[in-house]
Amino acid sequence: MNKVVSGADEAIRDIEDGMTLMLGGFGLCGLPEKCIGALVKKGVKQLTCISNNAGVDNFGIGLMLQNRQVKKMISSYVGENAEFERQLLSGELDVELIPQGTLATRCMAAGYGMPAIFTPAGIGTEVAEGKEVRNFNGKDYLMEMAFDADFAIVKAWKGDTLGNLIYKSTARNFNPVMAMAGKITIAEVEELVEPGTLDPDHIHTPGIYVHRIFKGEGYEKRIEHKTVRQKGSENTI
Amino acid sequence: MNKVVSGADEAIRDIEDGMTLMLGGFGLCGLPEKCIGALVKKGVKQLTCISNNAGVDNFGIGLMLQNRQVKKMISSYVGENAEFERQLLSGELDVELIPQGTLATRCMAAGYGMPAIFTPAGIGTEVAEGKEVRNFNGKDYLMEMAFDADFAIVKAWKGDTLGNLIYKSTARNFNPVMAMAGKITIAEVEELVEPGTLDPDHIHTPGIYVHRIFKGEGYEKRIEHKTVRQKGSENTI
Amino acid sequence: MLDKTGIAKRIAKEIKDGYYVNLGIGIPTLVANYIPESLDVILQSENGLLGMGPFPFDGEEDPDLINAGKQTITMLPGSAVFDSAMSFGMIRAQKVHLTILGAMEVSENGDIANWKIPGKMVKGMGGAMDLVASAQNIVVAMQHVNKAGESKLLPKCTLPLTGVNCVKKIVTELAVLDVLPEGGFKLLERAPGISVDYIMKATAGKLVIEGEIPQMVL
Amino acid sequence: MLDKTGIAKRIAKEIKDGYYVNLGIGIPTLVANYIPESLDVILQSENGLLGMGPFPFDGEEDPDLINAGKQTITMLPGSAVFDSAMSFGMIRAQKVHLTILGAMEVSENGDIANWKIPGKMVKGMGGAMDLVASAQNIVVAMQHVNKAGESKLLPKCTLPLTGVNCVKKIVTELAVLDVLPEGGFKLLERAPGISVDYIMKATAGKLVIEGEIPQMVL
Repeated sequence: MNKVVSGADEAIRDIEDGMTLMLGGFGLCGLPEKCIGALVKKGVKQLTCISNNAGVDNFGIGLMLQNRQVKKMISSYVGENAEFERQLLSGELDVELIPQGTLATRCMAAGYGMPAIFTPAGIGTEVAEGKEVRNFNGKDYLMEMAFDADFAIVKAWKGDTLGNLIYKSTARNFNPVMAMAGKITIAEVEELVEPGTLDPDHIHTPGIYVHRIFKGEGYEKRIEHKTVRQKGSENTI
Repeated sequence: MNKVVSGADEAIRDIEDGMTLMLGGFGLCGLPEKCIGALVKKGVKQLTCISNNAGVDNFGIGLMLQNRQVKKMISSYVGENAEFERQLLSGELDVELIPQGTLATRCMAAGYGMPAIFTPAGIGTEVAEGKEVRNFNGKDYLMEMAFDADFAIVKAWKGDTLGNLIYKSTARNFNPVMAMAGKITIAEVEELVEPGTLDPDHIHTPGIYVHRIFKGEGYEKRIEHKTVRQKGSENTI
Repeated sequence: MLDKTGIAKRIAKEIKDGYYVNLGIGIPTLVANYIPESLDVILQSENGLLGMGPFPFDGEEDPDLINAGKQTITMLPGSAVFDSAMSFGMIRAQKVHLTILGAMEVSENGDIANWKIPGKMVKGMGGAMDLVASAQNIVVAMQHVNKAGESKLLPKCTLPLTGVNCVKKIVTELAVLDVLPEGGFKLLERAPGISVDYIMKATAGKLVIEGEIPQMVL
Repeated sequence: MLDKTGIAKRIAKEIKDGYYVNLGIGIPTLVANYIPESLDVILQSENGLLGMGPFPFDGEEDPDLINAGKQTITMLPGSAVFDSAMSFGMIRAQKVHLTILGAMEVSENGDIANWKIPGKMVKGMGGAMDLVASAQNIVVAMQHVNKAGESKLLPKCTLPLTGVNCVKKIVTELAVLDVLPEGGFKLLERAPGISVDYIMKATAGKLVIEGEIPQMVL
């Protein structure tokens, strides 16, 4: 059960031009920083990236966009990225915007071996165009297909050498559902431990879903919108 | 957020004749013992019970069967119960046998607001009779409907007063998916703690799914098949 | 005429004890400041958290703990973290009692448009389409008229829709209105100092006025 | 002719390093005893566990820790627990490399019947229909003939089916056979002391014999 690789470069060694990748994270939170760095270094191109967001100009998937590696983004929200906007308007980049819950559930469907799901999200909107609508119990639902990704790349807090993963706080987000959904799943973790160290009841992603794992060094964990309150402030938000 | 009730009797106070209940547990493991006891005491009848198994003659749902409270069982395996067999053969009891994964996923579908799911389980068998078959990517799937249960009754290890639940070991089984699926969800726990005691990253069932919670006293946790090995034995199983 | 704070204060009155609430970005986020402490209310953040607390004190922010607006936040005791699929699962299954979000336009049959303006860069719908298609109870926080002075409460939305037949209530700088099941905006309350006549002129969709319209109490 | 232990030993040879394996009740459970220690193999129990270990020592059994056969078990280091929906999710998504289960009948096109005998009390299919409909690689452990001496390897199953076109390999007390994609049981190995002729007589379905058939090595 040799899942441990030396680092991001080895983990992504066989990702090739034109492949479809899932990348975990919400905004800049819970991003697989190290694998994104390795993908930029490798320079692999024409990628389709399924990720809730597209990073910012100089962090996250934004780095791959600046390097012109992305052919298509499948996301729910992409609004923080000037280079993204430039490439989209110039026609260099294709984008498919889908509701966030649909994005998450299409990942889960792949991981659960369900070819399609029904969701009310997008009924009566342009998202429904060309899709099958079906009424159950008086309510309309869209049929949406499970994703089909060559690789899923996720970031966890702790992992063991068998691939079991534990996420921290809201850095969990899309990572568990994408981890289930890749034909090959790569996990980068802050702490890599021996089997038996993690409590079996605390595992979020069972190792069966994870094919490669490595410990990333020196996570930057950039904050997109630092918001704080003053001590003694009446308002909480 | 007053979810704490005094005990099983109060928790099930408004369960009425003819209702549909989900009951967690696999075999006798992770069963809501206390609520089953209260249901037997209350004597509510004509119930439809969705549960993976039907208990044994003198424990679990078997107690409700002996008390003639069950009109219909929806289960995947019911083979450990002589009274069950007697009632079934005499026509007193109706049973719907469905594949275990279909059972679990129809619960999850209800909890996830998905009216139907697709599964290959049962294709080409009598389980498929009368159901819609649909081909995706060259493989046939059955469309199966989300369950619709009046109450879900689950057993957890620890819970807090906001309804957050943590299960222990394989006593988890169907409990989390049923907890999500009830119109009203009742949780019985071995330890009931204050909010802030449980690590938010360790919660299996978020409190939003749980409407009533209480601490059960003196769990019997009967073992169905005690299997042990001898020290020094070569065979592990 | 209410300012943003006033709109947030008025919406806070829609929240009842024991509610699970999802707050959108913008004015809805401000609502959290005005929920009475006597109420037990739990905020859901659709990136995967129940029990969202206030912003952290400076220096205590955690990059792994953000809300759906990507702001650093805190967790209250009794919080639970989950993945994005479960988060939208509980939204679709209507476990969230109240959803508060902004809008560009609302139509008199409850359609909402809040994600896309043709000709402008589209940022995406995020979780808005899931929320409006699923929620039992949707309150919209919005300006009654746009910067050009045109009503945003319309017979029919002109912008691409986010969802149909979903908005139940609207709170603007001028008024509180219900969207009637049979169509039409039913005027419930006036903002302090605002006349019914003023609201009529600012409302392009069908406005239903019955009896005396009280002034809001904030 | 093999006994149950012999069948389990032979099936153990189908397991490769790095495999996740689901073992059914009966002979399949015994297979766990014969997996070489040099192989890293993880057992899945469909009630929600990866990393199933041996039975506990007497007095160390935990009522909260059982396998799909409801037997008390242990967990090995690196185990993970999950709910029933995820368990069958990973089965449907073909993350489990090998499924070993028993059967009453197998047909020459790979159909399997193992859950119901008309006229007898039906206990239920448990997880068998999910497993056979989903698994990439299914090995059946069964007796070649029933107690009446009739073959259980048939042109067509007579009992209600559990799944269709799914069995890849069969190990019996007499032989190892592949189910050919185009139909037919291809004889691969003979049990010690069993002749090809004996196997032919015990097999009602189409038997494909090519060249010399080696004797099993256990």
